Amino acid sequence: MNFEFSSEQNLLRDQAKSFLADKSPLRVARQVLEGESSHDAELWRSIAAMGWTATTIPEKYHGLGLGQLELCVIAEELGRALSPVPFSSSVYMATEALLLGGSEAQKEALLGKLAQGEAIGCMALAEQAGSLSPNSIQSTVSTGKLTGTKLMVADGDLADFAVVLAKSGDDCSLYLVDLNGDGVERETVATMDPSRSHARISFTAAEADLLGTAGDGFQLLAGVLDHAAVLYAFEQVAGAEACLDMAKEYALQRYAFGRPIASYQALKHRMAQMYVACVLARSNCYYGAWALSTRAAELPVAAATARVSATQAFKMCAEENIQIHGGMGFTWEFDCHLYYRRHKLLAVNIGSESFWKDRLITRIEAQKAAA
Amino acid sequence: MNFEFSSEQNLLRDQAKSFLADKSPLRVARQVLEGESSHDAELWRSIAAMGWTATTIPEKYHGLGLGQLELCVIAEELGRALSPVPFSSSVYMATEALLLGGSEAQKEALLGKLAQGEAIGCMALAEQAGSLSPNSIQSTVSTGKLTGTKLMVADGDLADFAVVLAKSGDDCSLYLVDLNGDGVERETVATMDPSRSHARISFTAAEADLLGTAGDGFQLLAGVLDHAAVLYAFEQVAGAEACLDMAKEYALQRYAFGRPIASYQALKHRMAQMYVACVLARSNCYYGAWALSTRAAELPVAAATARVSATQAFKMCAEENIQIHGGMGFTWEFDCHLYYRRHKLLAVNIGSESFWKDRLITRIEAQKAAA
Amino acid sequence: MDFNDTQQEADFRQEARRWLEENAPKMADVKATDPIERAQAWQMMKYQAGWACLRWPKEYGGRGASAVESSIFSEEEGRVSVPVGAFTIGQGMAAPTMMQYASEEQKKQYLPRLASGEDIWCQLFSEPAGGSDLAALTTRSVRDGDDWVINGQKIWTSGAHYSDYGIMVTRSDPTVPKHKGLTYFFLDMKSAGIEIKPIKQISGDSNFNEVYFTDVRIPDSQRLGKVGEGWAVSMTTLMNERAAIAGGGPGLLSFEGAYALASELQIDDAPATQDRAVRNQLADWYCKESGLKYTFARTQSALSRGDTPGPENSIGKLVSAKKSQEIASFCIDLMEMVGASLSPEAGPYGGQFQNAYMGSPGGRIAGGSDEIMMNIIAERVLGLPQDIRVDKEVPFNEIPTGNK
Amino acid sequence: MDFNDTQQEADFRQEARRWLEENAPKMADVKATDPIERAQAWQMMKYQAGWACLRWPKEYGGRGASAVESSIFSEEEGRVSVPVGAFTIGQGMAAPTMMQYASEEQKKQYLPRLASGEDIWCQLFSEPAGGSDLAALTTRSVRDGDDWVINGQKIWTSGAHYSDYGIMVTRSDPTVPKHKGLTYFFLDMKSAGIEIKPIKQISGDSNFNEVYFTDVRIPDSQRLGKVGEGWAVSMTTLMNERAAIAGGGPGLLSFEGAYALASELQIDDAPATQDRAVRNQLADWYCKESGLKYTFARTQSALSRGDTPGPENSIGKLVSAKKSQEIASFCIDLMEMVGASLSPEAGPYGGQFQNAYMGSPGGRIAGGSDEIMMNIIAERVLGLPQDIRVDKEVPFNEIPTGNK
Repeated sequence: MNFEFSSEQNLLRDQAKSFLADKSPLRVARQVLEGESSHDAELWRSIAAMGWTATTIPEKYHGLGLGQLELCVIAEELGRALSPVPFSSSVYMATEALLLGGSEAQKEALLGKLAQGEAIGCMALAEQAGSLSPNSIQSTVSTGKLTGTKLMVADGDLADFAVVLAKSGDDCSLYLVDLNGDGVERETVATMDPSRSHARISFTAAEADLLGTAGDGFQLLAGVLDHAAVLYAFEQVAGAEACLDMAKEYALQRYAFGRPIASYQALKHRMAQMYVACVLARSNCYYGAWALSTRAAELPVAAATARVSATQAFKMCAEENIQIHGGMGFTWEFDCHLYYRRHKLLAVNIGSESFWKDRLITRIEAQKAAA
Repeated sequence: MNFEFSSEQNLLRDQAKSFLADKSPLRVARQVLEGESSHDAELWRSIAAMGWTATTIPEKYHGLGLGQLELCVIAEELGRALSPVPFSSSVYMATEALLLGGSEAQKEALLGKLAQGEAIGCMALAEQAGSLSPNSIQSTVSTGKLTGTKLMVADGDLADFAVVLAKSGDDCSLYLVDLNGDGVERETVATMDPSRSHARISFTAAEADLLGTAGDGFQLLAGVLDHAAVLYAFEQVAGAEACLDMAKEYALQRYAFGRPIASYQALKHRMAQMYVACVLARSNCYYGAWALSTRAAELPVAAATARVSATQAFKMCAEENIQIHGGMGFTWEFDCHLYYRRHKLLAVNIGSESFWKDRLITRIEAQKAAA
Repeated sequence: MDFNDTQQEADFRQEARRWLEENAPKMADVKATDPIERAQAWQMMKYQAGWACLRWPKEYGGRGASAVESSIFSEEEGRVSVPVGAFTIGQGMAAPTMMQYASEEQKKQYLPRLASGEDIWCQLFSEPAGGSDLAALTTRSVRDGDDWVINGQKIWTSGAHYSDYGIMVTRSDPTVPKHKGLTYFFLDMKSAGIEIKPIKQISGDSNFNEVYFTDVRIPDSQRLGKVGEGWAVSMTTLMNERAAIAGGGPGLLSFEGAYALASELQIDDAPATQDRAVRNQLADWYCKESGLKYTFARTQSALSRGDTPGPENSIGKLVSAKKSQEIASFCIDLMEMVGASLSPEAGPYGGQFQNAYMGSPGGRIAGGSDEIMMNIIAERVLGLPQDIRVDKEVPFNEIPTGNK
Repeated sequence: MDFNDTQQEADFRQEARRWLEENAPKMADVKATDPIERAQAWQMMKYQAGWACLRWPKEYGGRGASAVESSIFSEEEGRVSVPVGAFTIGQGMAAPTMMQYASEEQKKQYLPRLASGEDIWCQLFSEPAGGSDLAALTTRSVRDGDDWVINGQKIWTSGAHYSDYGIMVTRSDPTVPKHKGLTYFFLDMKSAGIEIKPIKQISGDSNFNEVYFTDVRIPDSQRLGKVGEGWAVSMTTLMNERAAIAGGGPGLLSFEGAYALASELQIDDAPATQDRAVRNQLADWYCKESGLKYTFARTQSALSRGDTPGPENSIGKLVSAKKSQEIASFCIDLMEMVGASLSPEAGPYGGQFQNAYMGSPGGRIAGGSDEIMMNIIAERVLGLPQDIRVDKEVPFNEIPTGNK
């Protein structure tokens, strides 16, 4: 039994932590939040230079060929730092989509650039509010040309290509689309968390290259989302812990009625519950990481479990962190809102807690049926 | 605006309170709980002598012809006292079923006896665990004879007649059945709250007299349950308040670490939340009472609202009352468990919180559709 | 038990309604566009017709009406479209304090102008290190001849930049126990030495200010209550803080708002309102709102009977604030992958629930945090003991304050 | 990151499994029917083969094994059907205290008999007025020659009536502050003057006792630790209280139990497992159980590395106890109108969830209430300050105790 990260992985964590403490303190997220830029381009270059974008890409495609556990370690630290970079879109999802479904030619063409951080990929999925289903997809590909509009594409305004969910006849498939090509219009949209950029993208007869097997779009997407779910969960649990730390520090130094507010039972018990939520979520994340790294049959269950648990923990901790800070907590000047915004962004943009809960039960049922 | 009980009704409340303090202190409920008898027959006779069983029965049927508000007042005090009598079955439900659906002959035959407490009625509905629906009903009536088995019939072992939900062909209807007649076998069943008696009743070609219109069973039942829901809610809110009072008294006199445990914020805030739940539930009960007494079109919504709110309040207060009592709270000797048992009994035996929540939304939707 | 007025109430309601229906439309003729000016114009109309500050004595600009009449007028006023706001603190908190502590001359001078809306007042109580512990304030007042000289900082002051006057509590003696060294004043907000800075909230709005005092002079004649008895005067002010039971009516963050959204969105290709989990959650909020609504009705009945409603009113804010945050969060979740968008094209009510979610933490803190509300219920309603207080008998300047 | 044993661990597991598979079936030959006697028989088998109390030194009846080996053996033992129980307090709490405080002679005398299961021990700490405040105990010990004379009452003692020995903390000096006047002993439970009364719980079961002491004599040689230092000794005992992380495995009050029930019941003529509200709730419990399971795995990894797991273990009981109550309540609700029946005919698992609901409040209180668990997490894990203590410096007999 060795249900923890190895010493090499922990070393990587220490490196990541000190790298991000230097290059991505919270004010970097705040600068993007308050400014006009879609991300911190310099930070992105440094991250690529560290090789993080190449982590899970096989060496034959000029990647590092490391395991998923290394990626989990990086995800956790990026989540804690709220780093304003397109890492999740490009690495957790676009890269994984190519690894799972890409043809040799597609891999050759893109993985090397993704590894170097030279190309940025993104996912273009939803077209309307509500749950994602074949019926909700209006975008169509016909004779290799995509037409349709995608909403809330994370990093869509800075990405080089998108993995797009679209229909051809009644079939839903994923397609690779060059976002710098013809027939692509993008517009940055306002979101709850401007430290991470999102776009509306309209495609008008844009070149679309089928990824994976025709008609398997939702199935391939499920694989990508499972992968992303575990990595998002690491970002979320680190965010949750950062909130608990902030709340604790503040409560220890803030006095009311002659004693630190941290000595009041209402706040102590609140923080104890935040801690419990963080521990449960972290342990479920490790389960997800293990499943991811071993491509275990339990992955679909483990990913959903980690995702639900981490979403719950981050929600509780981000909301209660503000509450524990009192009036100061809802000022722009304090950092509480950076995590509050990020928690809600992460809570929805690969599907809500309720969506993943339903998915979890569906998968447990599939396991039971198979057993 | 006069959203409160009148001074006459409050006088009735004071009378009821002092009557029950005398005749039905908690040890009376405990005696039935710990003993063999199905109810306190002497208490039942005294209650009938007070005229409570006759409250809403019109004078022409030898009742008092008082309003529903008077019945609400009585329900509240019976709920607080946990009185071990078949009042809810006989008065809230069987009497109401007759008033709503009974023919003149049926009313003549039974209402006078019900008013005097000479006859006790009950409802025989469920045949299996899970939600009540036409599909869940196997009991059938053919040529006036009922065959089937009903579970968890409240007061079924002591009642004189039952209002039975059964099928004739595909139609569900309510029937009046004499429980002392032929073809009726009853067996007292063990329940979580033995201070209120329940029976399993098997009917074998027992005489069954149609109540209301054939095929309207579920609709008539809905009316009876709405009526019962408001009165149950009064019992529940009074139970909840009794738990809060017990918890408060105990916490004020019990010391830990040199101070009353009532001074610890964790318990103070818990009790504040119990109080909030009680206030919300009580206000919703008043809304239900108003709707009941004026036979307002809002009754279906108001009844469900009162029921949900009161179920929530009683659950929280009964559970947390034990928790606040600590070790003493889960001893047989303390009275906490009397309310804990009763809360769970009342929470399910006219349908669960979740059932009533769904019904509430259905009814709000009907209102919206009608508007 | 009924929702109907007594005959007397009905007559009053009739009269109020008639006046409102005749006069509210006149607001269309008011040229001003600034919301404060429009509110002032409407307030002046009411004042001139005897419908302002109904419960105040007539000589101070009121009508000498009963609590129930006042509440009937508010209800009726709520039915017509007129600009409100800006007067809550002045009329609701400053005025009752003035009535109790100011000289007759001052009352005659200031109260009618408060009633007419000519003057707007703000409240200067909270301080950065204070929070829930109001009496921990450190803004100093030092007597100098006929004046007091004020130095320090207040925070969370709504409307400081457009207010004419302020009510303020200060520390006149830091060497005696906390609650004994306070002195209370009212002051001209245009006095020299006052600097006002808006506070940006996480929602991006700025509804509050920081107010800095540097050698600001207040004449001793503007002191309310005795020197060192400012705490008692503050309590008068705060007792009048409207412990409003937010009814959770047809607004966005209500059952209706959430139901409307859910009926426009799909879960697994069916309307979200058919989803049992959604229905369960909606029912929960409906019951809470209904409970608050009828608690309010019970309070009104008590008023009608002449009783004073007690601190049980504090349940309103406690329940509503948390519910609002839950509804906002839930509705964003219903929008799924586009839920974080502020853009209208991303779905019904684009951005509204999202902005409301950013505003909602404020509701759980401003005007008494959830925790303070629960303390109030526990102590004042249920009669449970106060927590242990280590700061009660100690000289104020010896109370531990940590680093900040 | 993997779930596999190291080679050494795998070898040990293999050896343990082989012994268990050979020996567990021999329990079929044991004639005794009393569960305690059966547990003793199995314990003796383990003892004789060197598989009892694995981490204890060999000279006291153990095996001198590592924490991880001990945990592997427990896991393997969990896979075979053998009687357990009755030894938790003796082996888990009394023995470590004896090892630290008893004389060498006493250790040689008592520990092997604890390891073999011949002797059963109980713990006499809690008192009626104590509750969470263990040190408030009032059972008096008075020195009399070579003995101490004990008078008072203990409560919540599991197994008092079948125990041979007990560990006990008493108040030897009520005139000094609370924690300073305690003295700790072990004693023969058959001593004269001990009266044992079972406590009936709300579930109807009697798992605990009240134990009354009237002039019970204990030789001073059975004192553990110095006079007045009983608190420190108690801490040793309690540190060893198994802060077990209840994994919420395949039991009744678990995701699996609730899922199984839901799949047999209908809501609106469809299996309850298709109801989204039910699914949401089930998923929540699954995630909690999974979280506890893998927290346990992380703890095991720490053990495996040689680290001592910290107080973060206390999350297990806190999460499981509340979850158990919720599951029981929820499942009863799923049964709808027949939910309160204890009869098997009323539905699947007839009566089981109902009885479990009656037992569940105990889980939130026994072994440290929810509130104490949260205090422990807040103070020992997060490092937040203790609440204000008014009872620390005061002589014990001057601490306020209210009416009881």
